[in-house]
Amino acid sequence: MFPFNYEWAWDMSHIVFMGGLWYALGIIGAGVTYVVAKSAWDTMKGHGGHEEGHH
Amino acid sequence: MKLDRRTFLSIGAGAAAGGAVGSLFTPLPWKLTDDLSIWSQNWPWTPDPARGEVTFAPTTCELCPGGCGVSVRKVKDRCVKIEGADGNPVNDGGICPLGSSGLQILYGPTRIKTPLKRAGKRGEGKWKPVTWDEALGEVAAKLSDLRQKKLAHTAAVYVNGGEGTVNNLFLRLATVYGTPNVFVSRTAWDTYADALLHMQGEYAKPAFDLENSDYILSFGCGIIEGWGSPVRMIRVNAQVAEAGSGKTVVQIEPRLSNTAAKAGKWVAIKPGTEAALALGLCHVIIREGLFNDEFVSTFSQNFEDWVDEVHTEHRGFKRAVLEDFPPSAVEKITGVPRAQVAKLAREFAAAKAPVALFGTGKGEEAGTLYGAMAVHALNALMGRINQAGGVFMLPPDADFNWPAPAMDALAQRSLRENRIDGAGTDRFPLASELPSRLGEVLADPKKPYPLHALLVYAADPAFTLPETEKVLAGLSQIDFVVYCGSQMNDTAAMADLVLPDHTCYEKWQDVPTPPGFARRHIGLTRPVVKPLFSTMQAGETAIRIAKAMGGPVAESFPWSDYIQCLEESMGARLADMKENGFWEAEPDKGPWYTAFKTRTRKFDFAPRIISPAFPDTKILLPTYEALTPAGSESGFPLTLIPYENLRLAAQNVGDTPFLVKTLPDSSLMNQESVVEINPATGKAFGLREGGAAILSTPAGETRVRVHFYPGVAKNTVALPKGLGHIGYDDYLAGKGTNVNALVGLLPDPVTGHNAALIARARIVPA
Amino acid sequence: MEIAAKSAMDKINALFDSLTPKKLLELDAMLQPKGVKRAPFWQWGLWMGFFTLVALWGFYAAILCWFKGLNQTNMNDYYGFALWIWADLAVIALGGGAFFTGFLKYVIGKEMPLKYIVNYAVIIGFICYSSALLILGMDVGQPLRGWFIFWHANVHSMLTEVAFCLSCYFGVLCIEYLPNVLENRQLDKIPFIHNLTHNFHSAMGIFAATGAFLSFFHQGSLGGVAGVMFGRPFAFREGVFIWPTTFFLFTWSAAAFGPCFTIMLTKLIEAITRKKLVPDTAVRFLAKISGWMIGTYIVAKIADTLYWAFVTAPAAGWHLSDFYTGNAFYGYWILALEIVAGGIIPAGILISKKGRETGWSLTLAVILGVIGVSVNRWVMVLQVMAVPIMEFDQWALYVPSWQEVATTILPVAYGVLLISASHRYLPLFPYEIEQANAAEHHG
Amino acid sequence: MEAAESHEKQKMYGMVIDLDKCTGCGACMVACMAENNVPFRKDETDKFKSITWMRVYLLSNKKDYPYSDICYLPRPCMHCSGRGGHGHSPCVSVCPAVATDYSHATGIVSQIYTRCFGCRYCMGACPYHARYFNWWDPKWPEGMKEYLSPDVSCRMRGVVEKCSFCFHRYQRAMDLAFTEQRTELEENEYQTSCTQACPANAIVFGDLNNEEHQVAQLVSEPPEGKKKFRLLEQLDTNPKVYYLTSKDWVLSAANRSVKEEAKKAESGH
Repeated sequence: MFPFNYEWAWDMSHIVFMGGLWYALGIIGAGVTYVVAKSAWDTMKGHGGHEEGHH
Repeated sequence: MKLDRRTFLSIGAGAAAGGAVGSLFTPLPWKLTDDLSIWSQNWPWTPDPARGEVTFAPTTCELCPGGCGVSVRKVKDRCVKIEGADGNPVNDGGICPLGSSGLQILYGPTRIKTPLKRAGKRGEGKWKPVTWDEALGEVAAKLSDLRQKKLAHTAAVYVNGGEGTVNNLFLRLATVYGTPNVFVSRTAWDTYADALLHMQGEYAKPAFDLENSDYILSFGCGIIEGWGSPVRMIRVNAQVAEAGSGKTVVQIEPRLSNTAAKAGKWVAIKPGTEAALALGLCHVIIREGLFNDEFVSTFSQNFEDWVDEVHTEHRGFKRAVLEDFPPSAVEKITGVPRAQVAKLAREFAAAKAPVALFGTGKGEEAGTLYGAMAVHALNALMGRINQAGGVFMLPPDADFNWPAPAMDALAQRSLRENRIDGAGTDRFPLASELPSRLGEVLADPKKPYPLHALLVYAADPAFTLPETEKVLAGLSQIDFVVYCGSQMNDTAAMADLVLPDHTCYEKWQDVPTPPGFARRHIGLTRPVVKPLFSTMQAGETAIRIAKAMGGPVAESFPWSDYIQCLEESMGARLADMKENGFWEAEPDKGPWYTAFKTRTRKFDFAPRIISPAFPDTKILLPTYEALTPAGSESGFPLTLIPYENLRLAAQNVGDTPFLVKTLPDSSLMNQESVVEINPATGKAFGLREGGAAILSTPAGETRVRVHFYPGVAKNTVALPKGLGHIGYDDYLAGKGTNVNALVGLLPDPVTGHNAALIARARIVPA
Repeated sequence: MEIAAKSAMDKINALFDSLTPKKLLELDAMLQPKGVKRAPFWQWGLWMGFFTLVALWGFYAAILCWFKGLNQTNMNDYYGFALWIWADLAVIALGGGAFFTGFLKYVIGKEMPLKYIVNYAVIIGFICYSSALLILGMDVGQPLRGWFIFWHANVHSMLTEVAFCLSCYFGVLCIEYLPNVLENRQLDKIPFIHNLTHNFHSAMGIFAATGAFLSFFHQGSLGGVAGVMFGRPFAFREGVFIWPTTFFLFTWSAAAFGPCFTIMLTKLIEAITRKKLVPDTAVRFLAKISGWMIGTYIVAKIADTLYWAFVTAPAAGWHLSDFYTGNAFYGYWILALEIVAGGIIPAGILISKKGRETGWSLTLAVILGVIGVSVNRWVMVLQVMAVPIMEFDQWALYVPSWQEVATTILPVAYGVLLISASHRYLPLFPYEIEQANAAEHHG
Repeated sequence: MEAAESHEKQKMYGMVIDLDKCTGCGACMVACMAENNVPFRKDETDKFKSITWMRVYLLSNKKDYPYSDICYLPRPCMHCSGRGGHGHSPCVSVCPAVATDYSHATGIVSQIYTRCFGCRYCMGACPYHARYFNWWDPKWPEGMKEYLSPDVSCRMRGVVEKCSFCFHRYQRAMDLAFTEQRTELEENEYQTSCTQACPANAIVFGDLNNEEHQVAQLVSEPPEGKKKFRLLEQLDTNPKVYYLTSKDWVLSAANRSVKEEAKKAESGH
């Protein structure tokens, strides 16, 4: 899973497969971080509150 | 800020969630995960065998009579593996499944670890450990007591064989003690030895030079199923499979056994009719003049008709077989097509070095004397005696030049008592002992006298004798049953007192020549490990019992201990035995004019017995006498035969856990024996593959599973032999059915020994 | 800080002091979405109680398997894969409605009318995938080392691909489900959570796209698991690059039949709650898509089966009859059940406008579809194990132990519980809320 | 796993089993169990759950008495090298955690018990049923643990195990060779437990790449009158266990592809 695992080899299969994996994880991770951060920011800006319904 | 419940709740929830997520950024959960997996890789309840220096120690396997040399691999002082000893003339590095699982006996729960005294009901399995002094003292006291009461003859001794020092120490004990009731497990080899005694005037064991034979004609012998020395026989059989070897095996057997399957030719025959076929072959060979003329005309007698001193005409062997056993008649008896009878005879006669073998299955049943004589006559006709690839004579391994036993009056008198089994009496004049009748005799209310004591060494009569129920009932009638051996087998389980022996990995002992082996070969067991438990070399036990009894009995055992006895008995041979693990000697290969010890120094085709037992002279002219098992054809339409193979140990040692594991589900299913039945017959009786059924014979009834096997004839059921133990441990006890419990005694009309394990049977779906 | 903590303590005490049945009912009402009708608490409680018991039974069986080992099952050396793996493949295929709906809504951009059903599709997916992971956790002989599949990954193994994509996509499902949870009336009042929900919604496209990408792969690799077993002529399929045809067939069938399951459960919950929760437009739209997907899938499936039966298998010396005769259970009927009853017929119904707009035929179609894909997964797991390969080998049949059955029912109970709770406390069905609010405005 | 390094003078251990010689005695099975600390249970009659690295199968010519015939076929792990001999055996290629691997140095398929987490995918993939799962914790009766060999670690519940061609014997032999500054092994230095035990010498073991070795010779030219075959060759598993038989019915009873050809031949006539 990591280059320091002994199974790891710098071959096509690893690069493609693990590449895809880390890419997906990256997107999800980044996405979540962004959402949480932005929400925190919005809250501090006093957005949100008790209004009903969504935008 | 105002902290109302809602906000509080949300903060709480937030904190919880945050904490959960946050902890992922600490090493804690990760370390825990790792530790857990490491724990799962080192579960304390999964053994981790200790390392240590690896050494190999030689000994001789004693788990069957095969006498294989083995090499035990040790780690420090633990035995971890048993392998065949390279270069040993018997098995040269090979080993059988029983032999290689020997450590499960050495270390296993079936070992008897200390002298035991019965604490519960007989056979209940409740024991009280006692010291050796107590145990030996009790045996000596009980036996001396009987002797004082002039009841020495009511104490019997049962051993597994007549050869080797330890067996003979027990036999000697019986003699000087003064009981005629000695029993020696009876095998086909003994019957063949009787045939040799009558036909060649010398009680000798047959030695078959199979390695150099090119045509092996086996009358039902389980050549690769444990007949003789298993590994040696498998090697002989493998020669046949060697590309371009001119060698062949012809198997005459009712069932497609492994041997039959591997043989060059399988001759399917009706159970128990082998003798007829042998004589049929003789017929063809004589009629077509294919026999060895030199041997027959010069070195044999009673081949032609003859006249005795009172001018009575007697049929010679020639006329007898020509008249009584034409292929047509043989076909009727055996079911072997006449053409095939003739063909077989011609092949046998045409072969360079043919030899005919006797003894069905593993040879554990005595068989008939005429059967053995017929087969030997076949060998004789072709002059196969003392010829390369033929049959030789070996004296029994009992030449120890021990001092003559000191016999006091008591012993001499009681020795003259009739044996309880009637052997040697007018009823069974040709038998020296009839162990197979033990069950019947003990169960007989009109028996001449009851047995008060029974001393068993290594044998397992409770399991191996026919009519198991009677045997067990009989054993429980005996006041004092002593078992001497290393494993808690069925007889041990029925005993009052158990005197544990070392295993062959813990003791010094001689191992007699393997049955049928081509040369005299005495093996040596050696302590590979120090005795693990409070056990005693059985020979030592015998000596100590004798000494404890004092008087003439003790005097007949002059040795300080067994080791001294062994050394003196083996004499010069011991050096070889210690160096190579065995001592060997070629059999007497002398020419025909020196070969025979009969009065006329000739081979006798129709020996006559001169004995008070026979008012008019008895002539043993080999013939076929039909064996008729009990039961009506209508009530019991099927024939039950046992089948044997190397995965089924059926003698005094039972299957180890490994061996039981190798049993296919066509032999054992859960706790039930599986019977083989021809598919057509099976369907006719409403059975289905794998289904449960009730198998009954006049002797008993048992629940079995069904396996459709086209290798058995129609209207025949085959039951694995070696299951149905009451002794041993949970890995063997109670699994399957003991064939002996289902077959009645089927005596040889001539000798009275059990001729075969055949019974009439009935089977219905359960 | 101390003050906060102290008052927190007081509040906790206060809460527990005041937690009377009456307060409990208040709390229950407070948590429900505004304006909607919900079953009385006791009724709902009974319902939940029953399924909790079922779940506990399953959990007990799971404990047995974990502590006593897999000897608790009727699996054996011939059936290394059995009921559990089938259940895994089945629920994941059925849960495929989630990714496919998400894919359509966020990636293809079919905002209308799918927004009415996407929440439900997501929660079903969430249940299916969490169940799958739970079952996998029981199925492996050494659960404590399960993570080796990630740490010591063998990238050539289809199972590795499954594990990675499965767990990643489960993460995505959590993200997709989370906003719906946070939309709970009370939680939504917390500003941060409100914003979080909002932002999640706006970013959902990215997640859905990633999820779809992952799903294509793990659905496929689940098919690959069977397809690459070149030692098993019944399962083995040729393919393109490293992927056997089963790879694509599995993805396709999940996308095709997943919506069937979503629709089926929608109909079910509507029947139970006796309410219209999803507008027909949404259901019919999904049904139509599903119909065409099944139609195209089944053509491909038939083509694949024919090629396998007449080219691939014979090349290895097998005849079709070797796979479907000579045993007590597996016959040609199973082929018919999967392809005709479970494929052609539902496809036909769903493609025809009349078929999907008639209540009973729609229901029939989605049920048949669900059966069809389940049978396919069964065949690709259990029949693979049953077929003898060595000439002298035998057919191996298997009946699951009660422990296996119980642990397989566990996810169903758990699903019912989660859906019931979500439906009670979350705005799971926007349509229902809209209706309710509309009614309010009228009143 | 990749066959990066060249195959020059790499060993490829394999077996040749002469079915004409095999008597079905079971010595190989027991010798294997004894050598490899294989556990056993009180009831081993459910053969679907009975661990036997070496299993002896029974073949039948399916004819009725007295024309019926049987033949035994011992089946160890075939140590497949897969299509093109690249080491992609059915099991190795599917193991998700690299708990089983193909050694290009010896051609032996290994199994790492502490790595295996028991997913059993390899068992599904192996057409020979050579792989066994530890459904129970291994247990030995009182005292019997004494005979367990330290050369082979005992397997815990929940992992897969199989025949290793007694790899520990290879390691011991190599260690010895190393101390004697040798890099090559004599043919007899490394033999499996079953080979050593077989009373019929029906099993021959050695390096298929070394024409000095008997296995290589038997494979390149089978003894007169005997045909050689491997199980399920047509599946491209590329097994390293060869069988010899002189009986045609055994060929077709053991081998489908042969059977197919036979069918074609028949229909041809």
